Amino acid sequence: MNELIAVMVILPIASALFLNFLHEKDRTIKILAIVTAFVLPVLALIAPFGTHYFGGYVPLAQNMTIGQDLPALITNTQLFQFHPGIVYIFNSAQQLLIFVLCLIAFLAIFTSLNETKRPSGVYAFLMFMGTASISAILLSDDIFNLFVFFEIAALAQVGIIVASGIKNNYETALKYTLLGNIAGPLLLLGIALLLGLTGNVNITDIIYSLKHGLVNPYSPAILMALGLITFGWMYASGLPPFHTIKSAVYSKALPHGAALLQAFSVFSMVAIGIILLRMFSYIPFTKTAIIGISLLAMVLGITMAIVQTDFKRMLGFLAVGELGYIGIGLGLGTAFGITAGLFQAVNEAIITAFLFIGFGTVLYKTRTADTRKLGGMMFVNPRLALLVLLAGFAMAGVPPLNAFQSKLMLIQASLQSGLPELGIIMILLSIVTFMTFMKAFYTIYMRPKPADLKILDNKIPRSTIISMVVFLIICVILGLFPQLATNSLQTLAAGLV
Amino acid sequence: MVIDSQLMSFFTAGSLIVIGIFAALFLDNLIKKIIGLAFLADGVNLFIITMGYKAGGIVYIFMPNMTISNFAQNASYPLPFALVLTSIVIGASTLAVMLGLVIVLNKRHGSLSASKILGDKGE
Amino acid sequence: MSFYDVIIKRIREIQEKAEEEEPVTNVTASAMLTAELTLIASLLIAVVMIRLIHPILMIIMIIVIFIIALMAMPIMPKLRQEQNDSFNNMIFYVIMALGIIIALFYWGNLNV
Amino acid sequence: MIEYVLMITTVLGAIIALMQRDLLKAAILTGIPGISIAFLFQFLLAPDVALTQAIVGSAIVPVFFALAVLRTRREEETE
Repeated sequence: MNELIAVMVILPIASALFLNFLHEKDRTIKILAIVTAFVLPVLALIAPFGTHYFGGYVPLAQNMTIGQDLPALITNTQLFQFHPGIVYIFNSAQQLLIFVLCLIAFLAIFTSLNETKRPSGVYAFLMFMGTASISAILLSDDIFNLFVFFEIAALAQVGIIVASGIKNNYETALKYTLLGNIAGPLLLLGIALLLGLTGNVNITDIIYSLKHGLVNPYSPAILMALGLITFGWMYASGLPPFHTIKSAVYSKALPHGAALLQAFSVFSMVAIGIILLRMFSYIPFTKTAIIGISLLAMVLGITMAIVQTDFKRMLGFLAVGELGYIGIGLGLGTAFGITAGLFQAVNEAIITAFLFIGFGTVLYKTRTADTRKLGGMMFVNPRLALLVLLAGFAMAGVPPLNAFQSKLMLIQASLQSGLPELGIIMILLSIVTFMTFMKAFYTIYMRPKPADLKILDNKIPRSTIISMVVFLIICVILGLFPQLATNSLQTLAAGLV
Repeated sequence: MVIDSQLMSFFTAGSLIVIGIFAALFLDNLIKKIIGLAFLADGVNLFIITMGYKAGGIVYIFMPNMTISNFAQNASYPLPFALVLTSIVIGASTLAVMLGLVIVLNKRHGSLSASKILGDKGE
Repeated sequence: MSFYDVIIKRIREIQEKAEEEEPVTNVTASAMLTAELTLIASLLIAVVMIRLIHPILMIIMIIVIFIIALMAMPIMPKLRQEQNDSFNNMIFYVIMALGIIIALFYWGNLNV
Repeated sequence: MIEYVLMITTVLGAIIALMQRDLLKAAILTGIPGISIAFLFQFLLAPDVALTQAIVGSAIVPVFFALAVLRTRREEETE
């Protein structure tokens, strides 16, 4: 019994509802939102590891008061071991992932409260709701609970796009919801097939049934379920063919919103990817499919990023492209490879949030995202330019920063698994990523300022700069001491092989 | 193969899913697309309910005059039904969101055609 | 006519067909060129992984894909046009992907 | 026997609703598959789900669609 695990999901939902309740009381909302957002990552750090059974429904085998008088019909079968209620599992890997997610949420909320003029309204509500649902997806050991929070997360993301007020955001929001309403029911159909075959929605129990021959592990319905869950996974994380809509979604949100949205995609990709590996790693085709989809995501995302003229769209495509690295780590299927993929996920979430907020300052100063109309921003604020440049270095994998460590691990893992081609493609695409970033950086910051570019006189809020510095510090710390992250990820990765 | 009502119910669910995907893919009107998606969700719900059905069984409500073993052998499987209740509510709420977006977009563009509103100009 | 000129010409042709008002600048052309080369290079390297199935199949596939890539050059402008923001395009590819995934998982596993 | 009739009404109702040119009619006709599915749930031994589906599928969803149609436009556009 561990109540703090449930609090990690309940607290953001409760604070989201409460903030909505306090409409128009700007000062109170500001303080309350920052305090709750600050508590969330701390909570992830202090909560003890363990399992939380919702409503106290432990398996019958552990429940001595009910368990002892039951007939042999139940005690001699697996019913005695199965989990009757929703179960949340919290271990070192979940701790790190939720800590990073909540930290990004905290910095995004912190930035947004100072950049938007009116803190009251639905924006903070949606951010908290999204954070809660992604935390639940990471924690949940119950596949239907995962589906429910998958839908809530999709609605929260739509809300964040609608609340941004950028031109054409409603169109993108409608496209995203329509596609989500195809992917969501089909994911549910996949879950239903698993439920129909094994009679269970608890992932541990489904794995037990598959591994111990209670059901035929190669039955067509299982393969169909695997395909459908993979499809839902592609929607949640924005892998092809959803890469166009996902990058449009990032570009139609405000910079802090986009930072949080890409963290949502990264972590739901990790969570559902881990579940796919846990359940179906005995089917060899699963890993091949994950590697194939990831390769497609990398190549399409990064090549599309180069040819964009809108820098937010470019960042969106880069974020999709970087997802491919995580997928390759997961798809290699070795403990080292999965650790590398999860580490890359942590790094990517941080770096892309850093980049979105960093380039967001350009938007804040000039109100345009078109690289053809921008230039000369270096002289407006050289220190900010330096921070953005460092973020770009981090993304490309320049040594003292964190992505270097994870990309190096990924390349080593691909060599160890006997697939050096993947390593070569990863190096190639890293170089192209860096080139893409430098192209944008050059046109925005270093090129002489176009005559018709108006730079607004509003000062960049201090909270934005603080957030960027915090991101930079994390990048450096993880770059110098990668063991901090990999040690906590290793147990999970070793359990998946 | 014996054609029983459970199998036919699976086919009904399958055809609703196919009709839904067809509507979302080929009909141009946004309201019709959303109607199609509602049918898709209905089809999946029907599929799940059909899975819990037991031919010749009884409703999964424990009445005072039943014995436990009789109930355990004859009752339909209640877990899918609990899931569908949640899924129906989720479907209705996402439907409301989509229709709200459609109303706003119609006010802006004066049209309901997907190729006109959701065309290629989002950059 | 050098390779660079060919690329510029094709980009201009495709843009005229799409009625885009963007001028073809040096930056756009070099970006297209990089994307093109990246795409073909990573495609060819990825195809090398077929060696795990059969080495001769790999050689044949590499040759075939190389020839197709040379014939279809430049691929990137067309690919960019395919991946636009039109909803009809998106949903078409989504349903296609669904079909491919289900077919691959279903038959790929039963028969291998 | 009656369940087969319900299955046929479900599928036919769905097709007919999508074939209407008048969007208000289409919106109201979505209630037919909704209510048929609710009765079908009753036959499939799920009375509580049937109750929910009867309210959501035959009343709330068609009303949502009808409200959306009334706030937008009634006729489907022809090119």
